Amino acid sequence: MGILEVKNVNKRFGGLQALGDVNLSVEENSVHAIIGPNGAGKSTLLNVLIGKLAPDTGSVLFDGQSVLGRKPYEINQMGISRVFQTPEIFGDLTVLENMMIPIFAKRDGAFRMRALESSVNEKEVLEQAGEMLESLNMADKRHFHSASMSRGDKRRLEIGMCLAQNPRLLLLDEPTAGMARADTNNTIDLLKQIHDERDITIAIIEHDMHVVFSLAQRITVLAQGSPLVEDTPDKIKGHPKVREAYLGESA
Amino acid sequence: MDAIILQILNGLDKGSAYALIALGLTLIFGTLGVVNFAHGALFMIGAFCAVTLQKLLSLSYVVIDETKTDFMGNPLKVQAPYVEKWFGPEIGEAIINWSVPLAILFSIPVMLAIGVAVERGLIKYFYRRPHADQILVTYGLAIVLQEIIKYFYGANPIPTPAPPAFAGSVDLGVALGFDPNAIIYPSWRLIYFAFAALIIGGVFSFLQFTTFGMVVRAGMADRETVGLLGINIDRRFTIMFGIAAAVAGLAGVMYAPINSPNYHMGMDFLVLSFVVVVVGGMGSLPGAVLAGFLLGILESFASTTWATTTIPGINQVIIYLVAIIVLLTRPRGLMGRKGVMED
Amino acid sequence: MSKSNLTRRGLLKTGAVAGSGLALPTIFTAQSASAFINDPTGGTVTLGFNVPQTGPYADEGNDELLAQKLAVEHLNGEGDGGCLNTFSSKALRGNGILGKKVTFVTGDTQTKSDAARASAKSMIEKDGAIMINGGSSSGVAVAVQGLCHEAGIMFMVGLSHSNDTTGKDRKANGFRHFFNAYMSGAALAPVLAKEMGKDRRAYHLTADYTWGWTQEESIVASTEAIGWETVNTVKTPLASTDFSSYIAPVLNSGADVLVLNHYGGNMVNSLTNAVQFGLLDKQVNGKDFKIVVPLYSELMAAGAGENIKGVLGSMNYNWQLDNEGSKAFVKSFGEKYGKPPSNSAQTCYSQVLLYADAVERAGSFNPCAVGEALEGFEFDGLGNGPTLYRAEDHQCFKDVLVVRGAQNPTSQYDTLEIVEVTPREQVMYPPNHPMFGGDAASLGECNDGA
Amino acid sequence: MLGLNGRDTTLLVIVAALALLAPFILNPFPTDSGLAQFNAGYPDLMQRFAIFGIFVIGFNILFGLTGYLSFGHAAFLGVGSYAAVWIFKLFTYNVVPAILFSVVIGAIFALAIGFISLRRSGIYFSILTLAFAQMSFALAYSVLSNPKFNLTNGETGLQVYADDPQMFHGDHLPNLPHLFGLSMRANYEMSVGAWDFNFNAGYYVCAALLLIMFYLSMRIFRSPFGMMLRAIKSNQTRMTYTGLNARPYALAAFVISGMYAGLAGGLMAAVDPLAGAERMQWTASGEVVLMAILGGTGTLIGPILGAGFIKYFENIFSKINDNVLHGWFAFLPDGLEDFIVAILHPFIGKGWHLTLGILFMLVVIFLPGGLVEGGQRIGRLFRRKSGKDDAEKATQSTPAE
Repeated sequence: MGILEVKNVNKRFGGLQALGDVNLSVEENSVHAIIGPNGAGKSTLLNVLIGKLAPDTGSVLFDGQSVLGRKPYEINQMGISRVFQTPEIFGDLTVLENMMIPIFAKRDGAFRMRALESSVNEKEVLEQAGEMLESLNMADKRHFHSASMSRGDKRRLEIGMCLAQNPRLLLLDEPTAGMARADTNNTIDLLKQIHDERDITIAIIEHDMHVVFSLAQRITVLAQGSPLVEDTPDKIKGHPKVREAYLGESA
Repeated sequence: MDAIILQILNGLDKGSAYALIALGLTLIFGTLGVVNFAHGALFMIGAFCAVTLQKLLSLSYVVIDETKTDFMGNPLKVQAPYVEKWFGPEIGEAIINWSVPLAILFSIPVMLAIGVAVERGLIKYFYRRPHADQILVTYGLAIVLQEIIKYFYGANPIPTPAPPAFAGSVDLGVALGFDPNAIIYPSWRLIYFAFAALIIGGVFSFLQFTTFGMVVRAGMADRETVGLLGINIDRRFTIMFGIAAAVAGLAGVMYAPINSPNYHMGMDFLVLSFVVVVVGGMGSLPGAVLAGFLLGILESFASTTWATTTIPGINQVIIYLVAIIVLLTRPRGLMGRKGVMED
Repeated sequence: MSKSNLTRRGLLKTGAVAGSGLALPTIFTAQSASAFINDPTGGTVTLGFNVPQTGPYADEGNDELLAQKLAVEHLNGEGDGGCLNTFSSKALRGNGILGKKVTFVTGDTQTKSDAARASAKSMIEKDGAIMINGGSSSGVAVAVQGLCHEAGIMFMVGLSHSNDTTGKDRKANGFRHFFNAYMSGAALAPVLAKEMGKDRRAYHLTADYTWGWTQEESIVASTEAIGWETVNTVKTPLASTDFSSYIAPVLNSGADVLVLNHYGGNMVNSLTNAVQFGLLDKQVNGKDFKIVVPLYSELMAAGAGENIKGVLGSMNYNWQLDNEGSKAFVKSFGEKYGKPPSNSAQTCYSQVLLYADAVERAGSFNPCAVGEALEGFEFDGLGNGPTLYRAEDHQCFKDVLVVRGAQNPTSQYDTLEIVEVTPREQVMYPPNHPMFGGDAASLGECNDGA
Repeated sequence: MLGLNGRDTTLLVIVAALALLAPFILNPFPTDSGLAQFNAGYPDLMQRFAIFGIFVIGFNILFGLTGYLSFGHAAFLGVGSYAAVWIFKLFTYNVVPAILFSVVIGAIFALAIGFISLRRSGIYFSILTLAFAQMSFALAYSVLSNPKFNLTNGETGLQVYADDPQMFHGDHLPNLPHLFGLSMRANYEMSVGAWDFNFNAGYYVCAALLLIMFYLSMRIFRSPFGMMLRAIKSNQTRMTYTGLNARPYALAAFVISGMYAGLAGGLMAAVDPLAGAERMQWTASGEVVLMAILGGTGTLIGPILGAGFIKYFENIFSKINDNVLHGWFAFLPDGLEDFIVAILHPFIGKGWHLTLGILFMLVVIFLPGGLVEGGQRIGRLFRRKSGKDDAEKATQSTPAE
């Protein structure tokens, strides 16, 4: 049994079957990619996984517990972190503050009034945040206004913010979309490094085959809302159905 | 039954003013993304276009009437309008009496000019500023506009009657088979409703059927993309601001005979029209119109003796109560789009 | 740091501190050479004119201010002296008050209780005003009257028509020259009976705040006394701008008279709306439909324009009044400002003169002495005819005017014509009248701020 | 000091010095000079500066940090005033219970209104708060002042009457609000040469509370809680997906700012025992929004400057009249004097609104960050002159101050 189990999930929008009988199992500590042509239902599936959309039928289990009906922040507190297509960071805050918030969230839970303590006195949190920035090679940018950084740096920061919470599952939604090649490669390296260093499961939704084949250990191909095949990258590359449905067009 | 029909008429009438102002607010908001707190002031300036034209047409020379005395005991100075001298008493008087309808023609270029001037001179620098800054600057503008009007016209309301032909009321009840006097309704208010319907229809068909309107609608949906197509959307938006100002101005001109204009009438409408826009849903033109009429009608019914004895004070809070209920049941108002002004 | 008592201005203190039982540093005790607050020690005396300068009543406030300035001129011996020549008391000699030149400060009430109190406080605390005058609503009048009583300053109430001002909210430091809702009812009723008959059915629209209620109560009482029936009384929100939904049901209610207990912009709009609905053209119960506006002002008449023709109401004063005082006042006001004075202007003008006169007669600026001089004061020659400032409630009693919108005005200034001058005996009432707080109402102790 | 860093301590000390020395600072002109018109150091206005300072500091905790623009905050100020006056009427003129009760009532109202309104964001939230406040105003003005159930005394305003119970009122106590016997109106006037300075008990009570409230808001700004509030403004999506529940944070900020407003309302009643419905009107809510934006939203000191700015203009400019102008320009030749007075006439006295409107526009056009930015620019100019150019710092973000 995988850490994330999607069973018989169906989702319709009006007349459109966005997801049809999706079954998916993500193994613990694996890197699992979900690919598929535009409109295949990747984003819908992701939104179901993080609690933004409720499926019509089916179940989604994380570590044996259902995520359905939970609020996004509760799902995060279960150990799932999400990286967005366009980096979602706290643009008005400094890089350091950005890094402190997830650490607070991990330590204090979804809500805790600490209105009269001083953030500067939170030595432990500051230390952790500092270490995280160090490992991201961003220590020198800690007082930068995060909105003013490059997209690659924002992405790096966002991933760092997720990792600061020690999630068990990291969901990435096209993490390299719109990035220059150099930034893309940096991101790939970063993700590889993360996977090597930590006990973490990574599920990634991606368009860019270069990214997928550099990272993934297993790949699920989605087409018209249903999983077409699930296999290792090598097998997927040669799979005729996949070529037909997906790679053939975009190769 | 007759009471219900009367209140529906009242509601449509109030709703017409709300809808026209809300329509302009939504146009400005939807196209320019600007929260315009000066929109009530534009409505007020429209009403004062009517006042100004009436004053201009009744510009007078003085005739001394030796038979009467004024308050100081001096011979009375009688004001005789020039138009009556030039065109004869009857035509002259008719021209003065018809100053409000004439003011429609007068106000369109004036309001367009004011709108364009305000947009080019001020608003355009605030497109990329936070909404809070837009509120502050347009609120400041509203104060300045109304103080200018106050400086020239004083604070007291100025009677601006409708032409005598429309001054009275018509007995609608007789035509519908009720007793005489059952449904009496002022003619000018009926005209106001028809006029509002015409303007609303005009704005919608303009947006629907002209290329200009299509570009603007596309711009409302996605400004950047339209800009990328090499279309000069800014100039069109300037014109849109002028049109929105003109719509508010026309609403004001026609409103002048209903209630005598005063310099702060814009502020009286400002908050209500924002409530109307939001209840309708930010950025939705049909929503603004629908909410305008809906709130107008509800307000009228809440003012009936029946309603106020059932729930004391309901007439004072109905609009806000409805706004709360609508916003809690429909997160983005009646017809709002997602993501507009939600952050 | 030296402590001097020579230039003490704008000092507001309460003597109660001293007796508080708390060991206070001496600096908090009254350090006083004079016995009362803001005692003018130099060659001038400062009056505070607190009138609405912004908001819907700004024009009314402006009229008050013009009159107050004129009064100051006359007090200082400038201009033609106005009513100083006709006033029955001859204490004023045109050399200021008690020989001190009169100066004034102005403030903006915004027709809001809070703002009015802030403005009055600033005059008292900063400018050292010894008397506050002006205002154009009862809410403001009651609020400022309370403040002046607490502070120990005289308040000459401006335009305030609510019974409460000299009723349940009466204060020893405040005097009202304006008439009130009860008097309007008492003056109007006989005229209404004469003009419209005793068999009428009235429909009231009432502004939903305290003044509106007291007026409705007064008018209902006095019209029912002449045999009228009250069909309905409907409260309208103060913020209303459009009264169509309140006017529309009137015609089908069986009423044949509409009473508009509205003031200012409310009245202009409700009357305009009523005329639009053609009420005045209709016949109900076989009688011509009529509208009554119990409280009129010149500015309301101007705002309502043609619509006031034939509509009855009451007024505190009108420049067309034919007496010596009125003529003198109209002449000097007209010469200075080119228009006849409004009734709010006359009210404030008279009050400034009356205050000054009372100081002269008392020989002191002490508000308690001034109050004593004003209590029970009988006079004539300020435009209203013989007038009494009653000691028990500080209400002024004088003739009340019943007016009507003129059919053929010759100019913008005679849009209202006087129908009747109701003698003051007819509008008198006992000080403990139930509409005026009954026996519980009390002026309280006079406070001189010491 | 006090759990603050160096810069914040300096700021607090400056504010404390300004508050304590306000009677001197605000009265720079000799009492009998023409410019005395510009003196603001009289008790009522000083009290207003402090009270509106508190109000806007609280508002800024909500608006400046979370970005939620409440258009109904005056309602909390209004209920705070009513609560305090009711304590005066029923129990005692001592201001301590009155102020405490007004804070509690402010909190309860804020909790109820905030709980509902925070279900929506952006302008929908603004309109919800506006609707609640307008309903409160309308009800207070008329329905809740009917003779049978007179909670607010309507237009006239709630005040203390001689026949009110005042259960714990002793004969030896002042017949006005007092702090354990010290009347809020107690005033000491000091004359130094041509100057007069007012030291007023009511003002110092307000000023002391202003300092405490300012200090608390500083702590909130610098706390993890404050960081969460800024996170709400910055990116709610990221906040939720970081495992944080934004709603209770926003609600807490809303309630805190409601308590500040309740406190301000209680103080207004404490220095002047009357509670009027107008202070709940939308214009009053709008005024606090303007104060915050004008001063500099999200900064610590800005909103207080904004409050001072607006109150100063309201109280000082509205009192300048033509006579005063003639007094000032009397030294000029007659024709010129009249000309200048005629030019200035529209902007003073009854025209003070016009001046304020123009200033709003000028500030927001030329100082996008509000008055605080003006101060910063002057500061930068000064620093550049003195040769210390810290360009590298400019690229970094400076935390809100």
